Amino acid sequence: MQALHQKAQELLESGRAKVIIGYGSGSGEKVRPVFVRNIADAPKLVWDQRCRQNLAVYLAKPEIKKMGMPAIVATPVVVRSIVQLIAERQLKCFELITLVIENAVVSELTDNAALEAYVANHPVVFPPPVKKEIETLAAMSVEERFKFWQDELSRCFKCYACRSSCPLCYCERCITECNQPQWVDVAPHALGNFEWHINRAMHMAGRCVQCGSCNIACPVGIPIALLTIEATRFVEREFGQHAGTQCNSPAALSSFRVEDKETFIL
Amino acid sequence: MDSQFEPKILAFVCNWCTYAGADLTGTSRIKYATNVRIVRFPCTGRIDYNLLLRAFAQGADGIIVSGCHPNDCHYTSGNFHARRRWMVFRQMMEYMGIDMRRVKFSWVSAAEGAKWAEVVNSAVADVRELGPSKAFQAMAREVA
Amino acid sequence: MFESSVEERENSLSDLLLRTSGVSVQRCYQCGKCSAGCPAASEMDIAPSVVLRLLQTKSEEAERRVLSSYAVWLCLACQTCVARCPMEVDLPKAMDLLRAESLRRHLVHPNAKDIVAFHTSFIHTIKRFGRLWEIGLIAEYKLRTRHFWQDVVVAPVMLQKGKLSLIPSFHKSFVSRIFSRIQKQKEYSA
Amino acid sequence: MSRIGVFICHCGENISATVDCEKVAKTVAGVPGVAHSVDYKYMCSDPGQNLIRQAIKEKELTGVVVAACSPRMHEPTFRRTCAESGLNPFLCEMANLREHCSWVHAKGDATTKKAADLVSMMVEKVKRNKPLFPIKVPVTKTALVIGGGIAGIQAALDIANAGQKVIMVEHDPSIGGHMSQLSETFPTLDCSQCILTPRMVEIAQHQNITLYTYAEVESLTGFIGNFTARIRKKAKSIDEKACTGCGECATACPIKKIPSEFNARLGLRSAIYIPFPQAVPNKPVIDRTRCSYFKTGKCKFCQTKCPANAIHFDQQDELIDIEVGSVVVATGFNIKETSFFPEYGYGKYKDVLTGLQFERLLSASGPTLGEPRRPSDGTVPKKIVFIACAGSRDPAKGIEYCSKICCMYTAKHAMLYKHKVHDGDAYVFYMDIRAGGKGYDEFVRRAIEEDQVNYIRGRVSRVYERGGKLIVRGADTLLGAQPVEIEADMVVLATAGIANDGAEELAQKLHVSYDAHHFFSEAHPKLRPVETNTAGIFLAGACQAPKDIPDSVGQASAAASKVLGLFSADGLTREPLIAVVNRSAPPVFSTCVGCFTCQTACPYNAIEREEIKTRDGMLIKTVAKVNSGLCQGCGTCVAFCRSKSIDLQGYSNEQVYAEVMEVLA
Amino acid sequence: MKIGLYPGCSFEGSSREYAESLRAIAPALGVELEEVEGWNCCGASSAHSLDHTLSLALPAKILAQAEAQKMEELAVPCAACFNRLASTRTELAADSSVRATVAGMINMPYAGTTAVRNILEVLNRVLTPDAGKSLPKSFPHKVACYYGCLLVRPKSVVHHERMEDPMEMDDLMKRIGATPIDWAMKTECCGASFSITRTDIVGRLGGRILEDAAARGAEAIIVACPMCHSNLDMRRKEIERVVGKKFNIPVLYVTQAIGIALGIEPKALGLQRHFVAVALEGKNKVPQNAPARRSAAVS
Repeated sequence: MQALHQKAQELLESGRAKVIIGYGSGSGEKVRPVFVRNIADAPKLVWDQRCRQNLAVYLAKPEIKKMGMPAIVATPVVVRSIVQLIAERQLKCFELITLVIENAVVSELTDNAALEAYVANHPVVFPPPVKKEIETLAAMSVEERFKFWQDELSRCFKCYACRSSCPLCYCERCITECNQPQWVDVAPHALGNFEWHINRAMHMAGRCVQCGSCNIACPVGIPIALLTIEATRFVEREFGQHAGTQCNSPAALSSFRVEDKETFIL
Repeated sequence: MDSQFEPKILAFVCNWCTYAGADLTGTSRIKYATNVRIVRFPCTGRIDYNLLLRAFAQGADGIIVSGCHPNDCHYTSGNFHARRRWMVFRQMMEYMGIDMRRVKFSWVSAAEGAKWAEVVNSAVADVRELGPSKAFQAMAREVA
Repeated sequence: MFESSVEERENSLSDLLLRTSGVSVQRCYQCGKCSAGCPAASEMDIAPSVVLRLLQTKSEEAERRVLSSYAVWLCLACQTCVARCPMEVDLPKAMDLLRAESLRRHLVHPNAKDIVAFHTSFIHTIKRFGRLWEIGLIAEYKLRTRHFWQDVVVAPVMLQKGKLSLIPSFHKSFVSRIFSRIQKQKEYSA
Repeated sequence: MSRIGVFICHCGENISATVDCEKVAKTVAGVPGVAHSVDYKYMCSDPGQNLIRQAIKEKELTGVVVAACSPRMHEPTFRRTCAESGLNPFLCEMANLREHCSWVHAKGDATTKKAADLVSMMVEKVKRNKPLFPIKVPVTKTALVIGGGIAGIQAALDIANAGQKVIMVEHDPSIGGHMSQLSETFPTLDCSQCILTPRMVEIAQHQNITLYTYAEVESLTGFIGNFTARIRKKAKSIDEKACTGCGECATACPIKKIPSEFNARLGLRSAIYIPFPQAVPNKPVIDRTRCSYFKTGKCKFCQTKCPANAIHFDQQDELIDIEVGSVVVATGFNIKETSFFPEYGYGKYKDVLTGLQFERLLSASGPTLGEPRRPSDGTVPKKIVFIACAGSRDPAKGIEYCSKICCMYTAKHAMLYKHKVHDGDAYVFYMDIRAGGKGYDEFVRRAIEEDQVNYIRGRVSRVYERGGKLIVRGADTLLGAQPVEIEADMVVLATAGIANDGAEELAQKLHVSYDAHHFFSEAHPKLRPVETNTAGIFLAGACQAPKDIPDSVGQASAAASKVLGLFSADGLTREPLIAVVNRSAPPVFSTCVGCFTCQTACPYNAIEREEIKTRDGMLIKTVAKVNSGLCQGCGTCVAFCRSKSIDLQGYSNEQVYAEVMEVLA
Repeated sequence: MKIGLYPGCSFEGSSREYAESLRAIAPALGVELEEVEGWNCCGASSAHSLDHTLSLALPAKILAQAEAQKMEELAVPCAACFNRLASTRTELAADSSVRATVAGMINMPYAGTTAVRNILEVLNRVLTPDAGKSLPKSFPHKVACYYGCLLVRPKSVVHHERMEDPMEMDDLMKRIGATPIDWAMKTECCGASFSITRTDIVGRLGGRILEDAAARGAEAIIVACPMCHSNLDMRRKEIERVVGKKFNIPVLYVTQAIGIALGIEPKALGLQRHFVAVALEGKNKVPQNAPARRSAAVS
């Protein structure tokens, strides 16, 4: 923690960073994102195992961009998000300062190689409950899965918290806002919800960094992360491309191999 | 005559292979079921999965998606891209509980007039077997 | 020459070959490289490539000619043909099946009687002793063929050089059991 | 509110036999937006087309649907009809009532219903069609010819003589290709070099042709009419202007034991060398991999001997970018080395030769000055065996296809041998004689009948050496495949023709496709035999498949005429059915966020990056932009765009969406 | 190195010297041979000539037994046996249903875990170039290495890169100081199983082989197959009758030649059992330290 405060002060003093995106103590036991812009506030930064939220989501937000050069306190998922954003031309590694903290030492990941290396050393780990859900769904029959999702999605009222919590939902116009033609039914009924969530899954296929932010963000507790995770893990299985691991890998969906499986095609 | 279920089937095909193949079916006067309506695209690469969703939402009972055989694509690689997209789409649809037997993917070259007739007939037969798409009807019901 | 070759016959030898051993005689385009390299070709009444051609016609007459040929028995299984065949037609494999078929249909070429005798004596000795007992083999072979005077020179020398063991190395004949099982299965499938 | 005109064709009886056309016309008339709906016996006939012309004018139609045969048949026709009466041609669509309906279904309500559906689908589409205008693309009137063999030479001369500029790139030190290595040519037996060398010289002297030898194409970017080629001129270590080609250097060079490529390794050359006497340009190059100066830093004998001091060891490779409007690929072929044929002992026995080596032995400019002599002992072979299909039609060890030229050159070899060695015996082992072509079979017959060449039908199983003779073991399949053994002095293998090494790499550089054997693929095997699937790039000669000289020359001229056709206009116009990235008013500019998923998807590298800046040059955002010259309109990018910011003209999201909604409504 | 051994029937009779020589050199080369218990005949050419199933069952039994004895590799000195075992292994690997039937026939589990090695593969592994240097004697003779058919063919079973011109045996011979000749009959057939039934063919084919070897001045023919040996050695009279020429080239098993280089006395190698007398001997090497001294003198 000490080291982090020091680093933050340095960065702001030297003017290398204009804002530090990190965690601060929130209401009760919770931590919340904080944006430290003057040296005095540096001590507000906290760092402990409660710091899980994926702060990368703020990197794309215009209001943050306006603040100038950001430094970000990065957990592994944050780094994965950054790598994926770089791969999708939304960021360049020198457009931000990535701070990682390991046993009380703060270090910067200055280039793509460093970022990739860090990701390689911190593989994706699912919290046990998510793991369990993944398994239970895999075990279900198609009919059972239909029922499962119908029940779950029946609670969705299209607040789009999933979207705004996701570091990779950076489109300026979402497909849901595109009304000529109206691809996705706006109403939060079964069909509209189904269309929205399968679109989200398709859009995240091979891109989802599996941080689970959407799960946490969902006010009605739909395990929506399962969809984007499945889409991404399918891409890993079939095409061997892992989201958030390479800074210049082509989009998994819009590239191909001649030998891709096609057992289902007549 | 007892009215058997006549499925509505939509076919999304590419202009250079399957559409031409279907033309050949015609010029060879090979007969097939009337249930199918062909929508023409320049290339399978152009076919947006959202169109399949829309079709089901609108009450289609089955869908045929068809284009050039691998390496025959008029645009060299459109069908390869399409193939990947279909793979993920099928997976996700099934993951969300949709029976993908209603969607027939196929390669039909400009020379395979007979195959086109076959594809259509088998699609009609299979979908007739499956009956109307309950899943989408269930979801649509709520819309109304 | 073979009228019957016009109409496609069911279960022709070439079909049988394809089914049972995966050898496709239709692949052969008659370049003759097999006949050119075959060490026994000069002795054969029908050259290897011609055997394939005859089978390609799928006519009964042609197949009869093949099965009653000396050629199928003269194949040494030296594998030279298939090793050089541009179309990788496995002739030796085909020959095995043709020999078995020739026996089954009692079409064995008169000159081949000795060879058949040798093989049968050989198998027979194994059946009895589990291993090959050379003296036993030769004895039985002579009985079958009545070539009593063959190798009267060589055999003694072998004996004296210790190249022939007088007593077979007996042991529990599970081998004969293998034989009987195969026999059973044959009857069953027949 | 759109005013659509619908025109339903009976196609004689072809449609009306199973579809109730009047009923369809009536039904569709009820579709909102349809201002006019009629049926007629023959819409494609003049009166039929007039119906359309009149209606467009009188009913002020904003769109037309012709329900007739397949659009692949008559779309151009009816679009022209519309254009003639002032309606933008892209506001006309066709519903396929014949191939897709009347011909494939029995007469009945279902069929008529389907017909009506197909028409109303198109009505909904047309409502959303937008007027489109052909795209004009400028054309740079210079052709790039890759390869200086006979095909390249023919193409280059045809183009240059028609008054257009040509740039020829040849990767060897001299042009001439395989043809310059040949002795005489079938079926007329005229000497190869006698007919070739004048054309080689013409290339060098033609004012419309720029020749780069010892050079390679590094990359090709751009599109039809507007390519940019980067050429690497490999360092020859020679000042070509100063050099007089006197040859002193070669004489001075101490490294003389290098197998000569030109003589198919039967002769030798020095490290600094002119590949052959008639080479064009007739200037030497230094083979840096062999030159002792480049290997050890010592020597320089050639430099000291050079009267024109034209030798520069410090010369560097040179990269030049050239603008060209089209490309002719004429990189030729190669022969498959027979070392993979151990049973024929090539490489093991000196006197087992490839066909190309035998050509050199027969050639007056060859290592033996045209006298066939055994490489092993220099004696004249009295008995010589030619083995056809040594690699061709051999899936096991060689290639499965037929190399096409071997039957003829083998007959020629045997014939020429007999002409030179009257008391010699020539045997040819063959499987089939494929002598299709003008005067070809007659030629083979001549070899057999007049020159007494012994043709034996059968493949050779093995060649081995015994007491200085080559024992050839074959069989005569016309005599019940009885074994044949020949004691030969020399064996010549008719080696297979294969794609040039590096063909695959070049294909990728040029973005043209190639087949399983790495030969370049034509756009259509019958109807577009000289085009590639990349507009503006054409094929000539054996780089597309093994070919003899007449065929190569023929294809070269065809390619040249394609190029000239392209150059005949100042620019070319392309159908506007291409993708576009949306643009909107500031501050958005475009809904594109610049993820460039479309870029990886595009088969034509047509997606470019556009930086949107403020007046003072501040970068606002980077978005995708479609190069209208490159885009071929497949629409793959459209389906990948998450924010639906890119769309395909003619098959726009709105249009296809409307079709789907309508047909299921 | 410990490795399984399938001797094959002829080891007990016609090719006893092969057995003797192999067993004699094995310890010296550090090879421990474990015999397949209660092994049976592989069926040789007769089985597959008459009955396909039998031709699979017999070798399968042997392989299954080897598996039961936990053998990873099985050395098979007889080229014919090697080929039968290898073919069976390939065929059973390719088709699980056949595998099942055969397992039933032999009434024993078969997994196909034991690899089959011919004698040349084994020897090449232990008699490395270095090992060759340290041999007590050398075998300074011009030899014709004769591989015959079954060590190199067919591709599907043996997977030999140099099918037409194999070199393993030549390499071995070089290592023991011999000079292998380059000749044309390396892989031509010797008449194989026709030794008894069509001795005349054996005579003709054997003749071709001997003639070429003789013409190129070979002092011995080296073989790795009992059938080849008996055809070229035992049937020498017949060959000479057919060709109408006398040959006195002895035919040695590769193991015998190596034995000589190892300094093992002829009797132990069974040289006396040959029909064509073997007069070839090994030559003592210059003591190892000698070159060292010489080089010292130079410096």
